[in-house]
Amino acid sequence: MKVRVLFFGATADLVGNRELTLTCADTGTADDILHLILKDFPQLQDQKLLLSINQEYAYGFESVREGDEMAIFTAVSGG
Amino acid sequence: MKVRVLFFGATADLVGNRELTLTCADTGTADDILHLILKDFPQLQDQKLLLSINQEYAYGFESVREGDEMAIFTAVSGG
Amino acid sequence: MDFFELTTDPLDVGEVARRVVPQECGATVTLDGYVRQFTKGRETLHLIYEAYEPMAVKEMQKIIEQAKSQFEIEHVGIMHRLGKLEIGETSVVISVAAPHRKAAFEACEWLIRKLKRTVPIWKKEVYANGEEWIEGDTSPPSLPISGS
Amino acid sequence: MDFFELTTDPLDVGEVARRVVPQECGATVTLDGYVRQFTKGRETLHLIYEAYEPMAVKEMQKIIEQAKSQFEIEHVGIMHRLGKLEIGETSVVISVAAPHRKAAFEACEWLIRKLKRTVPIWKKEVYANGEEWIEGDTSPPSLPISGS
Repeated sequence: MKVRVLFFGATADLVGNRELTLTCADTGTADDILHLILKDFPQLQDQKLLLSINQEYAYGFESVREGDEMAIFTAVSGG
Repeated sequence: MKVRVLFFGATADLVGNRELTLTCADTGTADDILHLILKDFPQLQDQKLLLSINQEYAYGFESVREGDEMAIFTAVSGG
Repeated sequence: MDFFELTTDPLDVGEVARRVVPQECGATVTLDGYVRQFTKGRETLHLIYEAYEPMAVKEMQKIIEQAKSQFEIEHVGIMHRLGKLEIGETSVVISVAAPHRKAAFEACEWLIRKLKRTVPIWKKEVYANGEEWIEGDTSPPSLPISGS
Repeated sequence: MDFFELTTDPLDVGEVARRVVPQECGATVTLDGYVRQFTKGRETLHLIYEAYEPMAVKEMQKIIEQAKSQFEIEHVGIMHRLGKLEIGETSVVISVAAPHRKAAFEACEWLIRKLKRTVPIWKKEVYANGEEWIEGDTSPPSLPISGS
Protein backbone atom coordinates (compact mmCIF):
# COMPACT_ATOMS: atom_id res chain seq x y z
CA MET A 1 0.00 0.00 0.00
CA LYS A 2 0.98 3.61 -0.38
CA VAL A 3 0.97 6.04 2.55
CA ARG A 4 1.72 9.77 2.56
CA VAL A 5 3.92 10.88 5.42
CA LEU A 6 4.16 14.55 6.31
CA PHE A 7 6.84 16.37 8.31
CA PHE A 8 6.72 19.77 9.99
CA GLY A 9 9.14 22.10 11.72
CA ALA A 10 12.11 20.22 13.16
CA THR A 11 11.24 16.90 11.48
CA ALA A 12 10.87 18.55 8.05
CA ASP A 13 14.31 20.14 8.49
CA LEU A 14 15.91 16.86 9.61
CA VAL A 15 14.35 14.84 6.78
CA GLY A 16 15.00 17.62 4.26
CA ASN A 17 11.50 17.13 2.95
CA ARG A 18 7.96 18.07 3.93
CA GLU A 19 6.31 15.00 2.42
CA LEU A 20 7.23 11.43 1.39
CA THR A 21 5.15 8.66 -0.13
CA LEU A 22 6.04 5.25 1.25
CA THR A 23 5.25 1.88 -0.25
CA CYS A 24 4.97 -0.81 2.40
CA ALA A 25 3.19 -4.02 3.46
CA ASP A 26 -0.59 -3.82 3.33
CA THR A 27 -1.04 -4.46 7.03
CA GLY A 28 0.98 -2.07 9.09
CA THR A 29 0.86 0.18 12.11
CA ALA A 30 2.01 3.75 12.55
CA ASP A 31 5.08 2.34 14.32
CA ASP A 32 5.88 0.15 11.29
CA ILE A 33 5.86 3.23 9.07
CA LEU A 34 7.89 5.16 11.61
CA HIS A 35 10.56 2.44 11.68
CA LEU A 36 10.85 2.53 7.89
CA ILE A 37 11.34 6.28 8.10
CA LEU A 38 13.89 6.01 10.90
CA LYS A 39 15.94 3.55 8.82
CA ASP A 40 16.28 6.15 6.06
CA PHE A 41 16.52 9.16 8.37
CA PRO A 42 18.39 8.07 11.52
CA GLN A 43 18.82 11.75 12.42
CA LEU A 44 15.18 11.63 13.64
CA GLN A 45 16.08 9.12 16.34
CA ASP A 46 17.12 11.71 18.90
CA GLN A 47 13.73 13.40 18.75
CA LYS A 48 10.67 12.71 20.85
CA LEU A 49 8.19 12.19 18.06
CA LEU A 50 4.42 12.55 17.93
CA LEU A 51 2.29 10.84 15.32
CA SER A 52 -0.98 11.58 13.61
CA ILE A 53 -3.11 9.57 11.20
CA ASN A 54 -5.55 11.47 9.03
CA GLN A 55 -5.07 14.64 11.05
CA GLU A 56 -5.81 13.05 14.42
CA TYR A 57 -3.21 12.28 17.10
CA ALA A 58 -2.47 8.54 16.96
CA TYR A 59 -0.73 5.85 18.97
CA GLY A 60 2.05 3.80 17.39
CA PHE A 61 -0.03 0.64 17.53
CA GLU A 62 -2.83 2.07 15.37
CA SER A 63 -3.29 0.64 11.89
CA VAL A 64 -2.45 2.62 8.79
CA ARG A 65 -4.41 1.97 5.61
CA GLU A 66 -3.90 2.62 1.89
CA GLY A 67 -4.26 6.32 1.19
CA ASP A 68 -3.91 7.41 4.81
CA GLU A 69 -2.14 10.64 5.64
CA MET A 70 0.32 10.19 8.47
CA ALA A 71 2.42 12.93 10.04
CA ILE A 72 5.52 12.81 12.23
CA PHE A 73 6.49 15.82 14.32
CA THR A 74 7.96 17.05 17.60
CA ALA A 75 5.98 18.45 20.54
CA VAL A 76 4.02 21.46 19.37
CA SER A 77 5.11 24.98 20.33
CA GLY A 78 2.44 27.35 19.08
CA GLY A 79 0.87 30.15 21.07
CA MET B 1 -16.29 77.47 57.68
CA LYS B 2 -17.35 76.79 54.13
CA VAL B 3 -17.33 73.27 52.66
CA ARG B 4 -18.15 72.19 49.12
CA VAL B 5 -20.34 69.12 48.93
CA LEU B 6 -20.62 67.18 45.66
CA PHE B 7 -23.32 64.71 44.57
CA PHE B 8 -23.21 62.11 41.80
CA GLY B 9 -25.64 59.76 40.10
CA ALA B 10 -28.55 58.89 42.39
CA THR B 11 -27.65 61.47 45.06
CA ALA B 12 -27.36 64.27 42.47
CA ASP B 13 -30.83 63.37 41.17
CA LEU B 14 -32.35 63.23 44.67
CA VAL B 15 -30.81 66.55 45.73
CA GLY B 16 -31.53 68.12 42.35
CA ASN B 17 -28.06 69.56 42.35
CA ARG B 18 -24.52 68.39 41.69
CA GLU B 19 -22.85 70.75 44.16
CA LEU B 20 -23.71 72.77 47.29
CA THR B 21 -21.62 75.03 49.46
CA LEU B 22 -22.41 74.70 53.17
CA THR B 23 -21.57 77.10 55.93
CA CYS B 24 -21.19 75.38 59.29
CA ALA B 25 -19.32 75.33 62.60
CA ASP B 26 -15.55 75.42 62.29
CA THR B 27 -15.05 72.07 63.98
CA GLY B 28 -17.09 69.40 62.33
CA THR B 29 -16.96 65.86 61.07
CA ALA B 30 -18.18 64.40 57.80
CA ASP B 31 -21.20 63.07 59.72
CA ASP B 32 -22.00 66.59 60.96
CA ILE B 33 -22.08 67.81 57.35
CA LEU B 34 -24.11 64.81 56.30
CA HIS B 35 -26.72 65.49 58.97
CA LEU B 36 -27.09 69.09 57.80
CA ILE B 37 -27.63 67.80 54.26
CA LEU B 38 -30.14 65.14 55.39
CA LYS B 39 -32.18 67.84 57.18
CA ASP B 40 -32.59 69.72 53.89
CA PHE B 41 -32.88 66.63 51.68
CA PRO B 42 -34.66 63.91 53.69
CA GLN B 43 -35.12 61.98 50.43
CA LEU B 44 -31.46 60.88 50.83
CA GLN B 45 -32.28 59.03 54.05
CA ASP B 46 -33.33 55.81 52.32
CA GLN B 47 -29.97 55.49 50.60
CA LYS B 48 -26.85 53.75 51.79
CA LEU B 49 -24.42 56.61 51.43
CA LEU B 50 -20.67 56.66 50.97
CA LEU B 51 -18.54 59.68 51.80
CA SER B 52 -15.32 61.13 50.54
CA ILE B 53 -13.21 64.04 51.72
CA ASN B 54 -10.81 65.60 49.22
CA GLN B 55 -11.32 62.72 46.79
CA GLU B 56 -10.51 59.97 49.28
CA TYR B 57 -13.05 57.61 50.85
CA ALA B 58 -13.72 58.81 54.39
CA TYR B 59 -15.39 57.67 57.59
CA GLY B 60 -18.15 59.74 59.15
CA PHE B 61 -16.01 60.56 62.20
CA GLU B 62 -13.28 62.22 60.11
CA SER B 63 -12.84 65.97 60.45
CA VAL B 64 -13.76 68.35 57.69
CA ARG B 65 -11.85 71.61 57.34
CA GLU B 66 -12.40 74.95 55.65
CA GLY B 67 -12.11 74.56 51.89
CA ASP B 68 -12.44 70.77 51.90
CA GLU B 69 -14.27 69.02 49.09
CA MET B 70 -16.68 66.44 50.39
CA ALA B 71 -18.80 64.10 48.27
CA ILE B 72 -21.87 62.02 49.09
CA PHE B 73 -22.85 59.13 46.83
CA THR B 74 -24.28 55.62 46.65
CA ALA B 75 -22.28 52.40 46.12
CA VAL B 76 -20.38 52.68 42.86
CA SER B 77 -21.51 50.72 39.78
CA GLY B 78 -18.89 51.25 37.08
CA GLY B 79 -17.35 48.52 34.96
CA MET C 1 3.73 52.08 30.73
CA ASP C 2 0.68 52.09 33.00
CA PHE C 3 -2.27 54.31 32.21
CA PHE C 4 -5.74 54.96 33.57
CA GLU C 5 -8.09 57.22 31.71
CA LEU C 6 -11.68 58.30 31.49
CA THR C 7 -13.08 59.21 28.10
CA THR C 8 -16.35 59.89 26.37
CA ASP C 9 -14.94 58.51 23.09
CA PRO C 10 -15.55 54.94 21.97
CA LEU C 11 -12.99 52.48 23.37
CA ASP C 12 -10.70 50.43 21.16
CA VAL C 13 -9.92 47.15 22.94
CA GLY C 14 -6.95 46.37 20.73
CA GLU C 15 -5.39 49.79 21.25
CA VAL C 16 -5.55 49.38 25.03
CA ALA C 17 -4.03 45.90 24.81
CA ARG C 18 -1.18 47.11 22.61
CA ARG C 19 -0.31 50.11 24.78
CA VAL C 20 0.63 47.98 27.80
CA VAL C 21 3.01 45.67 25.94
CA PRO C 22 6.66 45.84 26.99
CA GLN C 23 9.21 43.96 24.90
CA GLU C 24 10.16 41.64 27.76
CA CYS C 25 6.66 40.29 28.25
CA GLY C 26 4.95 37.43 26.53
CA ALA C 27 1.24 37.85 27.15
CA THR C 28 -1.47 40.38 27.73
CA VAL C 29 -4.85 39.56 29.24
CA THR C 30 -7.65 41.99 28.48
CA LEU C 31 -11.08 42.32 30.05
CA ASP C 32 -13.64 44.01 27.85
CA GLY C 33 -16.94 44.90 29.52
CA TYR C 34 -19.85 46.13 27.45
CA VAL C 35 -23.44 47.22 27.51
CA ARG C 36 -25.84 44.30 27.69
CA GLN C 37 -29.15 44.46 25.91
CA PHE C 38 -30.94 42.42 28.56
CA THR C 39 -30.43 42.41 32.32
CA LYS C 40 -32.65 39.93 34.18
CA GLY C 41 -34.98 39.86 31.21
CA ARG C 42 -35.46 43.62 31.07
CA GLU C 43 -34.39 45.41 27.91
CA THR C 44 -31.93 48.26 28.24
CA LEU C 45 -32.13 50.97 25.59
CA HIS C 46 -28.86 52.62 26.52
CA LEU C 47 -26.65 53.44 29.50
CA ILE C 48 -25.24 56.61 31.02
CA TYR C 49 -21.96 56.42 32.92
CA GLU C 50 -20.99 59.24 35.26
CA ALA C 51 -17.80 59.59 37.32
CA TYR C 52 -16.38 61.66 40.11
CA GLU C 53 -13.53 62.17 37.72
CA PRO C 54 -10.54 63.30 39.80
CA MET C 55 -11.32 60.74 42.52
CA ALA C 56 -11.94 57.99 39.94
CA VAL C 57 -8.52 58.59 38.42
CA LYS C 58 -6.88 58.44 41.86
CA GLU C 59 -8.71 55.22 42.72
CA MET C 60 -7.71 53.64 39.39
CA GLN C 61 -4.11 54.54 40.09
CA LYS C 62 -4.40 53.00 43.58
CA ILE C 63 -5.74 49.66 42.33
CA ILE C 64 -3.02 49.51 39.69
CA GLU C 65 -0.37 50.07 42.36
CA GLN C 66 -1.96 47.43 44.56
CA ALA C 67 -2.13 44.95 41.67
CA LYS C 68 1.51 45.54 40.83
CA SER C 69 2.55 44.85 44.41
CA GLN C 70 0.45 41.67 44.62
CA PHE C 71 1.03 40.08 41.21
CA GLU C 72 4.09 39.58 39.01
CA ILE C 73 2.93 41.89 36.29
CA GLU C 74 4.64 44.53 34.22
CA HIS C 75 2.08 47.04 33.01
CA VAL C 76 -1.60 47.79 33.43
CA GLY C 77 -3.89 49.90 31.28
CA ILE C 78 -7.41 50.84 32.30
CA MET C 79 -9.85 52.88 30.25
CA HIS C 80 -13.41 53.56 31.31
CA ARG C 81 -15.93 55.23 29.08
CA LEU C 82 -18.32 57.91 30.33
CA GLY C 83 -21.48 59.47 28.95
CA LYS C 84 -24.10 57.73 26.83
CA LEU C 85 -23.32 54.21 25.63
CA GLU C 86 -25.37 52.24 23.16
CA ILE C 87 -26.00 48.47 23.41
CA GLY C 88 -22.86 46.48 22.64
CA GLU C 89 -20.47 49.37 23.18
CA THR C 90 -17.47 48.80 25.41
CA SER C 91 -17.70 50.46 28.82
CA VAL C 92 -14.40 49.36 30.31
CA VAL C 93 -11.15 47.79 29.15
CA ILE C 94 -8.45 46.51 31.48
CA SER C 95 -5.24 45.12 29.98
CA VAL C 96 -2.47 43.52 32.00
CA ALA C 97 0.90 42.59 30.51
CA ALA C 98 3.08 40.07 32.32
CA PRO C 99 6.03 37.80 31.64
CA HIS C 100 3.83 34.83 32.56
CA ARG C 101 0.20 34.69 31.58
CA LYS C 102 -1.05 33.19 34.86
CA ALA C 103 -0.24 36.38 36.75
CA ALA C 104 -1.85 38.44 33.99
CA PHE C 105 -5.10 36.45 34.26
CA GLU C 106 -5.17 36.72 38.06
CA ALA C 107 -4.35 40.43 38.14
CA CYS C 108 -6.88 41.31 35.43
CA GLU C 109 -9.66 39.47 37.27
CA TRP C 110 -8.66 41.11 40.56
CA LEU C 111 -8.58 44.58 38.94
CA ILE C 112 -12.07 44.44 37.42
CA ARG C 113 -13.52 43.19 40.72
CA LYS C 114 -11.74 45.98 42.59
CA LEU C 115 -12.69 48.64 40.02
CA LYS C 116 -16.37 47.74 40.31
CA ARG C 117 -16.22 48.13 44.08
CA THR C 118 -14.04 51.19 44.59
CA VAL C 119 -13.76 53.48 41.58
CA PRO C 120 -16.42 56.21 41.83
CA ILE C 121 -18.32 55.67 38.60
CA TRP C 122 -22.08 55.17 38.39
CA LYS C 123 -24.24 53.63 35.72
CA LYS C 124 -27.79 54.62 34.81
CA GLU C 125 -29.84 52.09 32.86
CA VAL C 126 -32.43 53.60 30.56
CA TYR C 127 -35.43 51.37 29.74
CA ALA C 128 -38.44 51.88 27.49
CA ASN C 129 -40.51 52.91 30.53
CA GLY C 130 -38.07 54.55 32.87
CA GLU C 131 -34.55 54.79 34.07
CA GLU C 132 -32.57 53.82 37.16
CA TRP C 133 -29.21 54.54 38.71
CA ILE C 134 -27.64 51.17 39.48
CA GLU C 135 -26.28 50.72 42.96
CA GLY C 136 -23.18 48.55 43.34
CA ASP C 137 -23.74 45.05 44.73
CA THR C 138 -21.27 45.41 47.52
CA SER C 139 -19.57 48.23 49.26
CA PRO C 140 -15.82 48.20 49.52
CA PRO C 141 -15.17 46.45 52.87
CA SER C 142 -13.11 49.28 54.30
CA LEU C 143 -15.62 51.97 53.47
CA PRO C 144 -17.98 53.68 55.84
CA ILE C 145 -21.69 53.43 55.29
CA SER C 146 -23.40 56.55 56.58
CA GLY C 147 -26.94 57.79 56.43
CA SER C 148 -29.94 57.41 58.65
CA MET D 1 -20.32 32.88 16.88
CA ASP D 2 -17.23 30.76 17.42
CA PHE D 3 -14.32 30.93 15.04
CA PHE D 4 -10.83 29.48 14.75
CA GLU D 5 -8.53 30.63 12.02
CA LEU D 6 -4.96 30.58 10.86
CA THR D 7 -3.65 33.57 8.98
CA THR D 8 -0.41 35.08 7.77
CA ASP D 9 -1.86 38.58 8.15
CA PRO D 10 -1.23 40.71 11.25
CA LEU D 11 -3.73 40.05 14.03
CA ASP D 12 -6.04 42.73 15.39
CA VAL D 13 -6.76 41.98 19.06
CA GLY D 14 -9.76 44.27 19.21
CA GLU D 15 -11.34 42.75 16.12
CA VAL D 16 -11.12 39.25 17.62
CA ALA D 17 -12.61 40.46 20.90
CA ARG D 18 -15.50 42.18 19.13
CA ARG D 19 -16.37 39.22 16.92
CA VAL D 20 -17.23 36.92 19.85
CA VAL D 21 -19.61 39.33 21.55
CA PRO D 22 -23.23 38.22 21.77
CA GLN D 23 -25.82 40.71 22.98
CA GLU D 24 -26.66 38.64 26.07
CA CYS D 25 -23.14 38.65 27.45
CA GLY D 26 -21.44 41.17 29.67
CA ALA D 27 -17.73 40.49 29.37
CA THR D 28 -15.05 39.23 27.06
CA VAL D 29 -11.65 38.08 28.21
CA THR D 30 -8.89 38.13 25.64
CA LEU D 31 -5.44 36.60 25.73
CA ASP D 32 -2.93 38.22 23.41
CA GLY D 33 0.42 36.43 22.99
CA TYR D 34 3.27 38.07 21.16
CA VAL D 35 6.83 37.75 20.09
CA ARG D 36 9.27 38.45 22.89
CA GLN D 37 12.55 40.17 22.16
CA PHE D 38 14.42 38.26 24.85
CA THR D 39 14.00 34.65 25.96
CA LYS D 40 16.26 33.66 28.85
CA GLY D 41 18.55 36.57 28.01
CA ARG D 42 18.96 35.59 24.37
CA GLU D 43 17.83 38.07 21.75
CA THR D 44 15.33 36.88 19.14
CA LEU D 45 15.45 38.64 15.76
CA HIS D 46 12.18 37.22 14.53
CA LEU D 47 10.01 34.10 14.64
CA ILE D 48 8.61 31.71 12.08
CA TYR D 49 5.36 29.89 12.87
CA GLU D 50 4.40 26.83 10.88
CA ALA D 51 1.23 24.72 11.21
CA TYR D 52 -0.15 21.42 10.06
CA GLU D 53 -3.05 23.52 8.92
CA PRO D 54 -6.01 21.15 8.50
CA MET D 55 -5.16 19.31 11.72
CA ALA D 56 -4.55 22.59 13.58
CA VAL D 57 -8.01 23.81 12.62
CA LYS D 58 -9.55 20.53 13.81
CA GLU D 59 -7.69 20.68 17.11
CA MET D 60 -8.73 24.31 17.66
CA GLN D 61 -12.34 23.31 17.06
CA LYS D 62 -11.95 20.44 19.56
CA ILE D 63 -10.61 22.62 22.35
CA ILE D 64 -13.39 25.16 21.77
CA GLU D 65 -15.97 22.39 22.07
CA GLN D 66 -14.32 21.08 25.22
CA ALA D 67 -14.17 24.57 26.74
CA LYS D 68 -17.85 25.15 25.98
CA SER D 69 -18.81 21.92 27.69
CA GLN D 70 -16.68 22.67 30.78
CA PHE D 71 -17.30 26.38 31.31
CA GLU D 72 -20.39 28.59 31.21
CA ILE D 73 -19.31 30.55 28.18
CA GLU D 74 -21.07 31.73 25.08
CA HIS D 75 -18.58 32.19 22.26
CA VAL D 76 -14.91 31.62 21.63
CA GLY D 77 -12.67 33.12 18.96
CA ILE D 78 -9.14 31.89 18.29
CA MET D 79 -6.77 33.31 15.71
CA HIS D 80 -3.20 32.15 15.29
CA ARG D 81 -0.75 33.82 13.01
CA LEU D 82 1.64 31.88 10.76
CA GLY D 83 4.76 32.78 8.80
CA LYS D 84 7.36 35.35 9.80
CA LEU D 85 6.61 37.53 12.84
CA GLU D 86 8.63 40.50 13.97
CA ILE D 87 9.31 41.35 17.64
CA GLY D 88 6.19 42.62 19.39
CA GLU D 89 3.77 41.23 16.81
CA THR D 90 0.81 39.23 18.05
CA SER D 91 1.08 35.49 17.46
CA VAL D 92 -2.18 34.34 19.00
CA VAL D 93 -5.44 35.86 20.21
CA ILE D 94 -8.08 33.96 22.18
CA SER D 95 -11.30 35.75 23.12
CA VAL D 96 -14.01 34.25 25.28
CA ALA D 97 -17.40 35.90 25.79
CA ALA D 98 -19.51 34.86 28.76
CA PRO D 99 -22.45 36.14 30.78
CA HIS D 100 -20.18 36.16 33.87
CA ARG D 101 -16.58 37.19 33.65
CA LYS D 102 -15.26 34.51 36.02
CA ALA D 103 -16.07 31.75 33.53
CA ALA D 104 -14.53 33.81 30.73
CA PHE D 105 -11.26 34.18 32.67
CA GLU D 106 -11.13 30.47 33.50
CA ALA D 107 -11.97 29.30 29.99
CA CYS D 108 -9.52 31.67 28.32
CA GLU D 109 -6.69 30.48 30.55
CA TRP D 110 -7.63 26.85 29.97
CA LEU D 111 -7.78 27.38 26.19
CA ILE D 112 -4.32 28.93 25.82
CA ARG D 113 -2.79 26.15 27.94
CA LYS D 114 -4.56 23.54 25.85
CA LEU D 115 -3.70 25.23 22.53
CA LYS D 116 -0.01 25.28 23.42
CA ARG D 117 -0.10 21.55 24.15
CA THR D 118 -2.29 20.15 21.41
CA VAL D 119 -2.65 22.37 18.35
CA PRO D 120 -0.02 21.35 15.76
CA ILE D 121 1.84 24.64 15.32
CA TRP D 122 5.59 25.04 15.67
CA LYS D 123 7.73 28.07 16.34
CA LYS D 124 11.25 28.69 15.07
CA GLU D 125 13.28 31.33 16.87
CA VAL D 126 15.81 33.13 14.71
CA TYR D 127 18.81 34.60 16.55
CA ALA D 128 21.80 36.66 15.36
CA ASN D 129 23.92 33.50 15.22
CA GLY D 130 21.50 30.71 14.36
CA GLU D 131 17.97 29.46 14.58
CA GLU D 132 16.09 26.76 16.43
CA TRP D 133 12.73 25.00 16.25
CA ILE D 134 11.23 25.23 19.71
CA GLU D 135 9.92 22.00 21.18
CA GLY D 136 6.86 22.26 23.42
CA ASP D 137 7.45 21.93 27.14
CA THR D 138 5.03 19.12 27.68
CA SER D 139 3.32 16.62 25.51
CA PRO D 140 -0.43 16.29 25.69
CA PRO D 141 -0.97 13.62 28.34
CA SER D 142 -3.01 11.35 26.08
CA LEU D 143 -0.53 11.42 23.25
CA PRO D 144 1.88 8.70 22.28
CA ILE D 145 5.58 9.36 22.27
CA SER D 146 7.29 7.24 19.65
CA GLY D 147 10.81 7.12 18.34
CA SER D 148 13.89 5.04 18.98
